[in-house]
Amino acid sequence: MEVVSYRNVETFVQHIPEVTALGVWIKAIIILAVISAIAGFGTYVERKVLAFMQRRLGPMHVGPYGLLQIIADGIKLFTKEDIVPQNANRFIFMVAPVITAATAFIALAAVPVFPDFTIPEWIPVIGGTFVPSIASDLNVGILFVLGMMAAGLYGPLLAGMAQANKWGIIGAARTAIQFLSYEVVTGLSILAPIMIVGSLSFVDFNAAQAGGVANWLVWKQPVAFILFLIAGFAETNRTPFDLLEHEAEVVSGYATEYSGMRWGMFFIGEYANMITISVIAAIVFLGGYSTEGLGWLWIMLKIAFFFFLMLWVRAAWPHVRPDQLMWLCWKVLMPIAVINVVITGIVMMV
Amino acid sequence: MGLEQFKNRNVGQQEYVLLDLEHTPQTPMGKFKQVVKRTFKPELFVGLGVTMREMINALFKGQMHTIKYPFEKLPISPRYRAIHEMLRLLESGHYRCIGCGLCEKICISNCITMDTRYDENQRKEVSEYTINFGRCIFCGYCAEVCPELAIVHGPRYETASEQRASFSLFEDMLTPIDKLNLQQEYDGFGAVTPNADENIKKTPLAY
Amino acid sequence: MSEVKTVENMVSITIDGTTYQAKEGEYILNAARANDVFIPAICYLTRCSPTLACRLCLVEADGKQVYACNAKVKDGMEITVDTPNILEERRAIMEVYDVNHPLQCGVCDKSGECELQNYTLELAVDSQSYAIPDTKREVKDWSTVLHYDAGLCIVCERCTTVCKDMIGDAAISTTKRGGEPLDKAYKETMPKDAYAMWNKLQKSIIAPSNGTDYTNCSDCGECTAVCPVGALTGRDFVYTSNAWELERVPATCAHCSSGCQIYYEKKHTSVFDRSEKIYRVTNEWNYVSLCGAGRYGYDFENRVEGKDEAAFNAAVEAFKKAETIRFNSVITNEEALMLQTLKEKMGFKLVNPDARAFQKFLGAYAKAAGQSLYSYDFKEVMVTDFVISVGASLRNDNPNARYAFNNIQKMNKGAGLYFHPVGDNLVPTFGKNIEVFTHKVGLEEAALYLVLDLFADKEKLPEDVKSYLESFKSTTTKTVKEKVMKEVTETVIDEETGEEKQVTKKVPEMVEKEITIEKNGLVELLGKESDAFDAAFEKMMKKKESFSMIVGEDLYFHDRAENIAKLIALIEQTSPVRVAMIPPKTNSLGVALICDLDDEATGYTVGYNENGDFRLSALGDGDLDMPAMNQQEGTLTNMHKRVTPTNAALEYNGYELNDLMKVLVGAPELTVDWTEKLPVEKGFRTAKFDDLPNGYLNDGTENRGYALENITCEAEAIAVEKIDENGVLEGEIVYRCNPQRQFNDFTDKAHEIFEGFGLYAAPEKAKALGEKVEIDFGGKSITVDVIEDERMEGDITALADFKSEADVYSLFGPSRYRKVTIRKV
Amino acid sequence: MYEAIAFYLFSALTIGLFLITVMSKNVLYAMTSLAAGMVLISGFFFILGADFLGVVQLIVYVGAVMALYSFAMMFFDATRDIKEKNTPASLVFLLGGLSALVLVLMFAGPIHSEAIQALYPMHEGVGNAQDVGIVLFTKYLVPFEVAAVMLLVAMIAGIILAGKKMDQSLTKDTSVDDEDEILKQKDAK
Repeated sequence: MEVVSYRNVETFVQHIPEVTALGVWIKAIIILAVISAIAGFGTYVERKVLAFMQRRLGPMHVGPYGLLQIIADGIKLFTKEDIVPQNANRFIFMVAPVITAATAFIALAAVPVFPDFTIPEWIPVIGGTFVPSIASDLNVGILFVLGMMAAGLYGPLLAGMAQANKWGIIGAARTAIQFLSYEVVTGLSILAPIMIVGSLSFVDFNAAQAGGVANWLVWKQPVAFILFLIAGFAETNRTPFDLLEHEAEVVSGYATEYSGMRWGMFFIGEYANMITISVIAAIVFLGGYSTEGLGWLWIMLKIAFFFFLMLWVRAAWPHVRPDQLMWLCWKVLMPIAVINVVITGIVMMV
Repeated sequence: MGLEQFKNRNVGQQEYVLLDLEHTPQTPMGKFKQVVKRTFKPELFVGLGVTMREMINALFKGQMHTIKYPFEKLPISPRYRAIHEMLRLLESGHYRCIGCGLCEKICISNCITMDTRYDENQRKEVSEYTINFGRCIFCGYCAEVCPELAIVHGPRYETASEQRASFSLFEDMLTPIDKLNLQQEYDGFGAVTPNADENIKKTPLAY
Repeated sequence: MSEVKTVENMVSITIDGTTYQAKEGEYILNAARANDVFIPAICYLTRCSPTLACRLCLVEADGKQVYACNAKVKDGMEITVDTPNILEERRAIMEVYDVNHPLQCGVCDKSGECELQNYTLELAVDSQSYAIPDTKREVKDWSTVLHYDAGLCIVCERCTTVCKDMIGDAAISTTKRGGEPLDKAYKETMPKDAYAMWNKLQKSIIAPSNGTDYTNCSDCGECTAVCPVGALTGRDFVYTSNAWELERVPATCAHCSSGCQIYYEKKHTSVFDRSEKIYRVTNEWNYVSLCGAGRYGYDFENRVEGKDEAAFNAAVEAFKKAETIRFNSVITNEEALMLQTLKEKMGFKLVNPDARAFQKFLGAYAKAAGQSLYSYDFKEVMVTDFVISVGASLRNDNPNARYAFNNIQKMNKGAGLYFHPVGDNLVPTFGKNIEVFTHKVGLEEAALYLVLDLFADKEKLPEDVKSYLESFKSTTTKTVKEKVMKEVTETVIDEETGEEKQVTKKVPEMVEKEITIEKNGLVELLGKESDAFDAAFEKMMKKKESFSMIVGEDLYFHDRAENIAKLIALIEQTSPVRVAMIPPKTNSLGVALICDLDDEATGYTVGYNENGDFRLSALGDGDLDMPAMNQQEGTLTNMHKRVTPTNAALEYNGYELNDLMKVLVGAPELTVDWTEKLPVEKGFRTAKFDDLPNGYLNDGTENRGYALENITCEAEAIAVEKIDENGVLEGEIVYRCNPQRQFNDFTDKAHEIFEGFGLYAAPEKAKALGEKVEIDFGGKSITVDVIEDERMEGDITALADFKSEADVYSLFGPSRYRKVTIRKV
Repeated sequence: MYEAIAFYLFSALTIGLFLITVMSKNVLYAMTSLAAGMVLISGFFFILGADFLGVVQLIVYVGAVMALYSFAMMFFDATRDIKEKNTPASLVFLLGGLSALVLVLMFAGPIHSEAIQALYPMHEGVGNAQDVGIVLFTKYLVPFEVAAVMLLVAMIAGIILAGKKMDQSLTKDTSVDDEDEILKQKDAK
């Protein structure tokens, strides 16, 4: 499935004249490698930040300041026994984590993650290749990302249903409810900025906010920003909405029966999603990137801030009850989002 | 006894103080007001502030709580009951244990065993002394009962072992003779209390 | 024991307001103890005389302060245990005891079972009002087994009392210590009794009574048992274990036929060797006294690694082809019953010389007396006041018989007659009223006739006996040399001055005088002056009410055993003398009752602890290992006609006889399942082993197992024969007799018993014999060491029989005395 | 060339997956393959350059419709095969075959016709989201609004159906007074 998806990406990228297929390939590999690494590194950061907020040191022993902890974790995940429960639906059980990881990375295909650059000429074979910032600059980029994240639902869902475990199925049910519900809020909240910009392309969003902090959409659409953040937390299964794997209630939710690298794929998918949401929030609301100078550093900082925010919130806040979660979504956030859209429309009309 | 009485049978005066709870809103409007109130109260951000403050304190003001255990150790209370040590007499260097067997007797997990014999100086000599740490629950009775303050709880609290039944012999616990000058007088569990003199009846020792 | 609590001999007394029944003439302390009333006392021992050393037992009886150990109960006596004055005295006494008593209870062996500790706590002594400079008191080893720490001694004199009153050795006594005199001021300030007690305590210490550093005694260790503090202990036990660590296993001592109740006290051997080991043997010393073998002969267990299947199969094969089983009486009743079952089902011959002789003797006695067992047990003997011993080497054959003999002299103001060919210098020291007949070998009948003559109601005697007795009486005139003092005047020259002096002095002169005397030929025959004996006997018989006779092994191994048995029955029939017999070995009585024994071994022989073609042995040297007596459960029949249980103190991993039984003829699961099958018609009971108690009640009642029923049968008319003087042995005679503390191979195995195998002889005889001799029994001979026994007298030597491999029984045959030739080697 | 490869690949996969959907007795397989098929269908839209529709296909079918199916499937034991009861088989085959035939005919028609033309061709330089929007809000405004009203009605009806017993708690014991005891005490004060 992964392979198919990347061919997909490759196919439509051909329309963009200056981007060669090789460049896209390189970009895809970079995303895959770097985001995977960042996802791993994210766990280290998360542990460290949580530790600091509790005045602990966090991982310290593997490498300087515990920096190599991710390698240790990786070795552990790869070498652990891959257990498939006896009554599980073997194929689905094995394929489910791949769906999560794959959709998370596919979503990243339409997101500008790193600056574009040209590979120096002196490098053989690939020398001179232009590597774009976005692997696939779709004109419906935002919708594509949201759609792919929606498709990511199938990972946990199938995992939960396939593993013949009651905690798994409860976790899966929670996943389905939470993702579906908050997808509505995500879509509606981002609709208002889309109306203002009039495009679904990230590049257009970036262009619309160029010219300084004052032009950031967050000032025009603060409500949408907050709604998007809240929904983003829910979609990435972060505290205070981490009900899918809440161990005090459902052991480990849809991941209960998973071990080793299969569990690791869920993990990577989750972290990739966190990065995706951070990127969208940064581009849509906080002005995105600038191609000149240190512009890319700025967006990195913005992404890092959102990532940090997720950890910060985890350290500070308790999580909500499932019924509160649904109540918040349908009775509070969705109406506000609708109202926000209406108001935005009215303002635009006038 | 009625159910209510039964439930409250251990309650005593029933002087409960109700916490300052809000009324549960009954009307939709009330509920909405509550939501608004809660939404715009900065409580959540206070929480964020607290964690951020702690992080700053930890990172920049040196208030990190973590003790890097195998490399750093907290000082333990003298009353802490860790691995036993056998002390020596400071003057002569002879071990204090007289082999009275009281520790063996009082040990509630039966982990102390000793062999004694009549030695050439017509004294009771401890020829072998073991504590089975697989069984020891570190209750401290042995140190407390010891009339000679010979067996005490030392500061070594790392008791993890690869074997279930690890035990230690007399020589393991005895202060090495060359480290006699480092031997600390024990002031923990079972040691003579500072006000011991006030608590005992004195007998005239005329001769 | 005339212990029947009839209304007549009971009186009622009141102690602290509660009324109790007590035996008339009993000491208050004993009455209180029997009724579970606590009166503190350190120095008093129930069966011994009061020493008044501790004075703690002070009570108020009918308004007067008396010592409970020393004052007898009277009907209606009102006793108060605690009065303010008495409490003050007691506390002062306890404080005095604690003066200079080392406070190193931690290392003391007695700690945890120390009476000084207990009483100090009981009387709440928490401060000390008295003080005196201490004197150095040495730690000494008195013998191979006794260890005395004088520093701990409180001179309660229990040790000396028990040694004198119970054991009869009187080997230790109080002596001067040379302590500081008490401060005069104390006399005014201290309570009276406490001062007196302290005064005595400060001056004395215990020491061997022979003036040397070493005791000359039977090494029974009873003094260590009674010692309330840690002063007297077994040498081997010193500082090896605390009292509380030891697990007590109640058992019956299996060395001699006394079958004393003992506790094996055991714990693990060491930190590294967790197998259990017996550390010491203790006893209920108020009610039973042990001998050296019982106390120190405990480590005879047969340590076996596991079940040796090959040996077991070989044993089964051996049984299948065997004709005879040879065994001795160191087995339990259950094992005896198994052997008897084997005989019934497989037709073996059972050969056991000691039990066979006893069985025959008992059978002859039963026929004549009309009862299956002898009349008295040794507890009953102990309360009589006149005791006769015939045919028993009291010192060696059975310690309990000896203790009874001695105790009668000491406690009951008793008298005793001791008939035995082998001279013994201990028995006369038991009391003043003891006549010792060192008669010729083979004249045991004469001794019994003398008893008949002395005690029998002449009216009841058959005519022929009566006339036979008369035939010994004669009246003769005898020339007696009398000492007369005569004055003689001499002229003496003073050597210094040269003066002559007339000196008058009295010089004894022998004057011959003729007197007429009645002469008893029997007494003369037994080697004593008839007239002197008559005078002594008259004195002995004063105020005597109850009579008992101890009968020993010599009589069972006697050519004329049957006649002797009849004579004994006749004595019981016609006189107030009641008889108690000493079974030759541990369980001879049980074996004699249970087994149907044969005289001679034939064919292939299986030996159980005895020689044989195939040897089952609990000694560890046989073809198949068997459990020793401290490793097995079962019952023993002791000389008190009691079936007493014994328990396994140590674990045994090998096969036991019951396993063989299972294969051979079928058997129940456990050895002790045989207990209830013991033959009821022989006086046993159908009692389960687990239901048998093993202990004493507070009043000394023996609550152990059950007493055999003495089954009465029709008595035949007793026709006794005359004395057979042809059986008298002259010349070099050897007596089959074990040294003290040795009874069998098991005592020999024990490491604290040092008496060796050999020929025991009186010191002079031993010197004459040299170090090693060959004894020729006419055909067979044996070469042994000569061992000196200071307590023996005369020319007869004693050959030990405890080593089964030496097979001494077969050398002697049906007699205990043999005429032999002894050659120096 | 890429389009051709992608097209045939996607076609094969889509048909295969839908076959699994129809044939499999296991709900989990059926659902998974259906969802995967939907994803692949969106691929066709992308090949055709209809990015917006592709994404909509993803969001609507994969993200919403199929997820709703999966909700229903939570109530089954997903690990067990389903016992199908398709009798009479001949009828099922007949009807199934007929409708398939009709569909094939319907979609095969344009192959032999030159008459089919895009009424509203894509505008150069304008994103297809705008193109779709323009068509929807001009030509198909009325059907669009009607569809919207219908969805609204369905939604309201759904809420009413679901909300009938919403004030009753399933977990709370109704036999006990359902008011908050502590709060009642406090109110009394």
